[in-house]
Amino acid sequence: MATTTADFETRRHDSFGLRVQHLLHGNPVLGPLAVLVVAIIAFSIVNVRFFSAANLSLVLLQVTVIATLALGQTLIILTAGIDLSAGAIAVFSSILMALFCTDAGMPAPIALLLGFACGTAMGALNGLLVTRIKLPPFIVTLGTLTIFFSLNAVVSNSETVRGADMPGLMTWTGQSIPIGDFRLSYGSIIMLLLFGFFAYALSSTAWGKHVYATGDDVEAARLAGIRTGRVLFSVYTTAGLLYAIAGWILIGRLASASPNVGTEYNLDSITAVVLGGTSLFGGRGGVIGTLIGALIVGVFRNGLQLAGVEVVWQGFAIGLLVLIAVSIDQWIRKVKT
Amino acid sequence: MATTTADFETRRHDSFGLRVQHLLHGNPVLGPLAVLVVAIIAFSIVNVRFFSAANLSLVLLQVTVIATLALGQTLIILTAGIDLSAGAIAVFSSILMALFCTDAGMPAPIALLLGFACGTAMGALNGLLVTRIKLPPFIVTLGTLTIFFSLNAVVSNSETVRGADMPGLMTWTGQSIPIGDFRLSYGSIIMLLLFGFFAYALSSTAWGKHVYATGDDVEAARLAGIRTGRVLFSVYTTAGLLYAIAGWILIGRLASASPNVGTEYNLDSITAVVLGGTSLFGGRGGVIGTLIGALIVGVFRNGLQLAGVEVVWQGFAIGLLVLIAVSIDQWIRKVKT
Amino acid sequence: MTPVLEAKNLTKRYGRVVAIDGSDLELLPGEILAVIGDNGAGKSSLIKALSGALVPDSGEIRLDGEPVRFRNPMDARSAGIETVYQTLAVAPGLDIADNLFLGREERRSGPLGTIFRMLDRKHMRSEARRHMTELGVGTLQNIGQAVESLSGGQRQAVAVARSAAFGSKVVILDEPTAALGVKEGNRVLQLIRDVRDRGLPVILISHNMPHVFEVADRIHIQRLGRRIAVITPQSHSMSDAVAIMTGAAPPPGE
Amino acid sequence: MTPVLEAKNLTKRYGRVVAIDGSDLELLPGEILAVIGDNGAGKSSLIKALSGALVPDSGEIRLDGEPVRFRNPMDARSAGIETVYQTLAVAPGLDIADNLFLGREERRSGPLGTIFRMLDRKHMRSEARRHMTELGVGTLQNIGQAVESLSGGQRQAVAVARSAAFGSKVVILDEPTAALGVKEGNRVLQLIRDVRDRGLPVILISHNMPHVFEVADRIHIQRLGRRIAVITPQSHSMSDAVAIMTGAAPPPGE
Amino acid sequence: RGTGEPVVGLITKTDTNPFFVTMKKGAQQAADEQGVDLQTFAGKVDGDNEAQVQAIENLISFGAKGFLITPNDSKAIVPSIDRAKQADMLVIALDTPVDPPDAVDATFATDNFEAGRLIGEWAKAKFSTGGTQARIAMLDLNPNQVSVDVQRDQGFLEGFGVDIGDPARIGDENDPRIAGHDVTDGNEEGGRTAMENLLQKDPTINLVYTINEPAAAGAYEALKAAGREREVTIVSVDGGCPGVDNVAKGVIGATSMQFPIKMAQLGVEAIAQYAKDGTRPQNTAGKDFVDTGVQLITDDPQAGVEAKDSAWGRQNCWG
Ligand SMILES: Nc1ncnc2c1ncn2[C@@H]1O[C@H](COP(=O)(O)OP(=O)(O)OP(=O)(O)O)[C@@H](O)[C@H]1O
Ligand SMILES: Nc1ncnc2c1ncn2[C@@H]1O[C@H](COP(=O)(O)OP(=O)(O)OP(=O)(O)O)[C@@H](O)[C@H]1O
Ligand SMILES: [Mg+2]
Ligand SMILES: [Mg+2]
Repeated sequence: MATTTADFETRRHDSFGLRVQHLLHGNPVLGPLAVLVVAIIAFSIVNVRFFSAANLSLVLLQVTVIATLALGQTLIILTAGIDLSAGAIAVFSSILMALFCTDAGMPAPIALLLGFACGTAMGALNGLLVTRIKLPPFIVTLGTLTIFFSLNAVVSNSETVRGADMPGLMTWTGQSIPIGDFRLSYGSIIMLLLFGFFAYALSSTAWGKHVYATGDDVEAARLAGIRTGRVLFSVYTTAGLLYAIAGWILIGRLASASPNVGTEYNLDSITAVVLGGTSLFGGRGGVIGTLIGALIVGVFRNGLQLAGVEVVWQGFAIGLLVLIAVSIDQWIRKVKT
Repeated sequence: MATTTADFETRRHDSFGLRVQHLLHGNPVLGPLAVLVVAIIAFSIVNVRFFSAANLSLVLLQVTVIATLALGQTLIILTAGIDLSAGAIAVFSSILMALFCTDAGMPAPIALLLGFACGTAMGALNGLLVTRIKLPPFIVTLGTLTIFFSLNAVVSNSETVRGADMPGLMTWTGQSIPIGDFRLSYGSIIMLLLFGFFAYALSSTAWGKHVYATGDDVEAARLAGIRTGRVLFSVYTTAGLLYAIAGWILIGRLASASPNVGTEYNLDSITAVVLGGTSLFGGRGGVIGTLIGALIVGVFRNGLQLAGVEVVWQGFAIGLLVLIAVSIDQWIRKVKT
Repeated sequence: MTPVLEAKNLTKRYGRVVAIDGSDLELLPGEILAVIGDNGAGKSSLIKALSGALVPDSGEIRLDGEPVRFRNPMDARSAGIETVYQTLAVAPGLDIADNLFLGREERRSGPLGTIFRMLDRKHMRSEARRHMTELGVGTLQNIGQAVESLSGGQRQAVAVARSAAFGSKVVILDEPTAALGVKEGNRVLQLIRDVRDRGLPVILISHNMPHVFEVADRIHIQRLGRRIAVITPQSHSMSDAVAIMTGAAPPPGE
Repeated sequence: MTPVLEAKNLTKRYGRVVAIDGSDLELLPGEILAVIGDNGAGKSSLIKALSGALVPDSGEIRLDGEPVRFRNPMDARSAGIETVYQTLAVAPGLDIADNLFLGREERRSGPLGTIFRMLDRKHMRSEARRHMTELGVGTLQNIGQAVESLSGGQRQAVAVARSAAFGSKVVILDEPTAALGVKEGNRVLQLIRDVRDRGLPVILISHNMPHVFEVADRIHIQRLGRRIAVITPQSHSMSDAVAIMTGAAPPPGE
Repeated sequence: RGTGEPVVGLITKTDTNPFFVTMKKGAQQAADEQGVDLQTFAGKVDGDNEAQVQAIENLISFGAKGFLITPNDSKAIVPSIDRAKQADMLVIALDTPVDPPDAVDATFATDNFEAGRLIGEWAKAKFSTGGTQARIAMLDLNPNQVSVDVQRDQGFLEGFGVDIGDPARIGDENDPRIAGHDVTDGNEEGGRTAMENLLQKDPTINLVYTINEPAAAGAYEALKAAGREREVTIVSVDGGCPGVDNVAKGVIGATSMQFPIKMAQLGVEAIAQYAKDGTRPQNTAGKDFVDTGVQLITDDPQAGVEAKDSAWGRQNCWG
């Protein structure tokens, strides 16, 4: 901290407990992180196989798509919005890029870029409706969700495009580098890089500050001279691109582009964001929390299956665990003030 | 208005346009209402069969369950919350009351009341988690949603209970009084009475004011001396009861209690609320708007089918129409200021 | 004379920030006690502790000599302590009458009120207009306007009118005249005197020294989170008070 | 002398409420123009129209004699008009430095700034502390505190510091000293004079007559949505001004 | 509208599954041939009973002659069907029977238990020739125990020679050869994730039953990623063209093909017939439904199990 004797003095007199408070105060991701660590420890005790490099790499692999979606979702939620069309954009983009390079016969890089462009355009459509016509994001994305899903069904004829029919670039995200028993897929690497990039952009660039200010109080931000419309538009557009990238990763993961996946993606991605400590009212939170939130869900899903919990009870357990996880986080926050 | 010459003077000088503005200003439901009327006229032109008493009564019948759910949802959204467990509570309550009077062999009135009590208790659980542990409503109801759905599957053994096996009281809501060609079901009557009751309670009782104040700014309401915790708890509990009543109406409608319905109920009920002009940020809106919102959705669904739109394109059209409906509403609001 | 309201050695920290640092306060029956101090001196925090809006980390509060614990503003309110917060604490979407009567709405007489619990909106509205006019706010064109669309001063008047109308034991006002015009400000000072004359003691936080010296019986000076002096308008001049408050002069008695 | 900023016959209605009713305003180069008026007289609405925060229903605004149309605050800001709103317009979750530099953040020098667009947080923080100290707000314990956790006066100081630091043509202040302490208030008056001495004209809305008469070159009196008089501290006394403002005396020249 | 042609409804579970898309195509073709007006409806998601109830209400109000339905909830749809029958409509269940089965005039369906049993028998024969002990992963549809899911699952286990306990329940077996159950939602992603998790639980799995071919494709990816795709046999049900291709490629060991086009055509024809002269269709002898047939497709035929190869499958597949 740039300053000062006052800071230093109060600090010197602090008890250990207070120092922990300050630590937590400065690092809101520690709450979710604590939950994640506890979950990992608990599942490792229940089933030793859980805490193996192979299984952990599996968990990372399983959350990659959701985490990428949740990254875009985080940006939108930070502006006090919500995106119900995240899953639809991802799936539709994946179908489009697959069809571009198969039916339309385009070279893979072009098909990929065109797919990204389509996702971006879908995000931009959301952004336009939110900023120009000033519709609430919930209803905008509810509308575009059904629109994109229908178009998706029409365009794809509800048929899966096989990865084997696509150029290797399309399914490249599914390949992985072994690091000992840990297998890190290119998709996961892309996802982690994106998280790093946006963690930086949000905390250390003017754009990031504007996103937070807009989400915090859009009227105040406007009066302070921020072009809130542009900020919102940039956020929805960026999110669209991120969803399209998630679509690409999805092709790698499934070795195919399927129009019928992704019905749960919206709720799952929002869950990851909220578990990561980002407020649905905007302006508070960040992407690192989201990554942890996505991992928490992945760990629960995988851990419960390994623990041999019956399928009907898994839903019950996940519901319960989500509640407990957020309660713990809440409890940690309480200590702070 | 209680006052005054000043009011009167400005009014006298108003042009016709300004008077329309004032009318709209005082009646925020006129926006959604206009959309509903336009939709009805449009569909009547496309297909004459649409504007028949028989078909309109069908539309009312088809929205009854969603509207009842959306009523509870409105209360919660007015407090700046959201309830993802609405559908799950309704379905689980319907299963419970069905099992009470079949497998458990209880007399129908007792089974019914016990079912209501269970729904109320589920709502109260949400309320407790929101007010005591201070978890965000989104995450609370996301957690209880999965919990209730799992319990539902476990308790019902995923089996449908036939209406024919239940006492008549359980399916009574499905019967209807013919008024000419118009067939008004008891379920719809209950729903309309509930709407009337809550419209009154929200606008003309202290409880209603406290709900609005809490949703508007919970901290300010607390400082103003409102026991916001109690208000929130009462809202979640009441919503639980309303969902259970919706569950009863559902039994009448389907002539059975099925554990597998209702996955779309949450989004549908929230859509109705938002189309009705209630703000997801709390404190603004009301239940009459919600009723209109639910009718808008019902009219679109039914009208599109009658217009012969193909299933794949119906989703597209509904998405588009939702966007247009809210845009029109937004446009009307804009005129106001 | 036992103080009506008394705080002893209150402390409140926010993380590393100390808002109240062992502060005392005494409010005697029937007096107007002004609380003055620099920005950030902890005045608002202190009165929030007295009104239940924040729970102090340590220290004691006594009402009529009895120790009390307020867990929330409702507790303090039912004990008769009515507060106008600096942030005003109004519900922006509700109208003036609704805000004025928030938490103690009036019902219709007869079965409409007792059974149907119907609010007496008409009466509340006319009362609201009366209160606002009493405060000199004559620019109000529409009594049914949402509070969020009021001007800054009009909004403040709503909050002040509420506390003056309903306090039964103690009235606390945190900078009630900050956004008010000259006329409206003077009306509020008059109102404060009226409340005192009704026998209720008043705590008034203000940065406006002429106002403070016009109405206060005693002046509590807050500095860096604690009370450093209590003076009276008779014993000290305005510039003495400002000097003590800003640390330019030592507090009396030290 | 062409006015720097000029408004002619501005009108703004909200439904049935008339906020500005054909009001004029002239701001001459290098002057401090005070705007006074009762609560709800339309002062804030008037300056919001000048700063792009609201679009008037009719009327004309001229900057340096040229008609301008501000569709949003950013337009006015890029034209060099810097405004402190009565509602302060701060982002509650961001810290002081972030708020101070909101919309014109400073980047690191070198490739970190140009390529990675990294903010120079350290410099912005130290600047922020300097500005706050300049305004006499010495009670600030943690410069990294979110603005929502600041005291009322501290928050106001943040907003004032921002406009003073960045105005390039006109500075508009809507009740900038309302929540400030005596010392802090005087510092802001000094700041206003400094800004004027830098050659920038200032519009100051205030209910504090001593402040107004201390710094204003001319005083614009707003009443019921329109300008009813322009006086100077030399031509009229405080009580004259208050009388005109409240309607107790006729405006001069009528 | 209003061509005067008799209205025939088709109500599918969803409108996104290729199976139902194919069914719709078949029905449309038959409708054109028969000169009837086909109105199509679908649930929003699998299990969406209410949308189907609404569809029936709409058809009643249209004055339709009859409809074909793949019920999302076999029991809960019955009261609505009763109402339709009171309105003199011919109601035919397609693919999925209703409960009780005689609530409809006829059912045109794959015998799903038989479909499961065929792949079970094939797997049993394959494992007994190979002489390896089977470790079975069961990739089912969803936790709701819907009839198709239950019948295929239980049919497979019966065919494989497992004591299935209650044939109406998935997961009540305690045969040690079963390594675990998980749900897939019948798509690639669910199939992959479920397979990954089951493999972690029991890395020795060597036989995978899947509810349908997309789930099988997902499961294969998981096996491939774990490097075990050669040692593990996947069986499935459906007979969609991508699935048959996967049989040819060795991704799927064997699949039971069903015939949605035939179902839809037979159904539309039956209603057209009924509209003409009021005749009602008859069930297959000995069954309470009209069996539209099921055919095992494999390129690795086993003695005693009748099968066709993938070349035949390619010619007869759907989608
Ligand atoms: N929630 C909070 N979190 C952190 N610090 C806080 C919080 N609330 C108050 N503070 C700090 O406590 C100190 C005292 O604040 P308080 O609002 O009591 O001051 P005040 O005397 O009322 O000032 P003013 O005259 O400006 O209203 C200030 O430094 C403020 O920044
Ligand atoms: N959004 C709005 N909707 C309706 N009325 C409004 C709105 N904004 C302002 N008004 C009304 O316009 C009038 C002028 O308000 P304005 O804020 O300009 O007053 P002001 O002179 O700044 O008062 P103060 O000194 O109290 O700040 C007031 O009567 C106010 O109620
Ligand atoms: Mg204060
Ligand atoms: Mg103002």
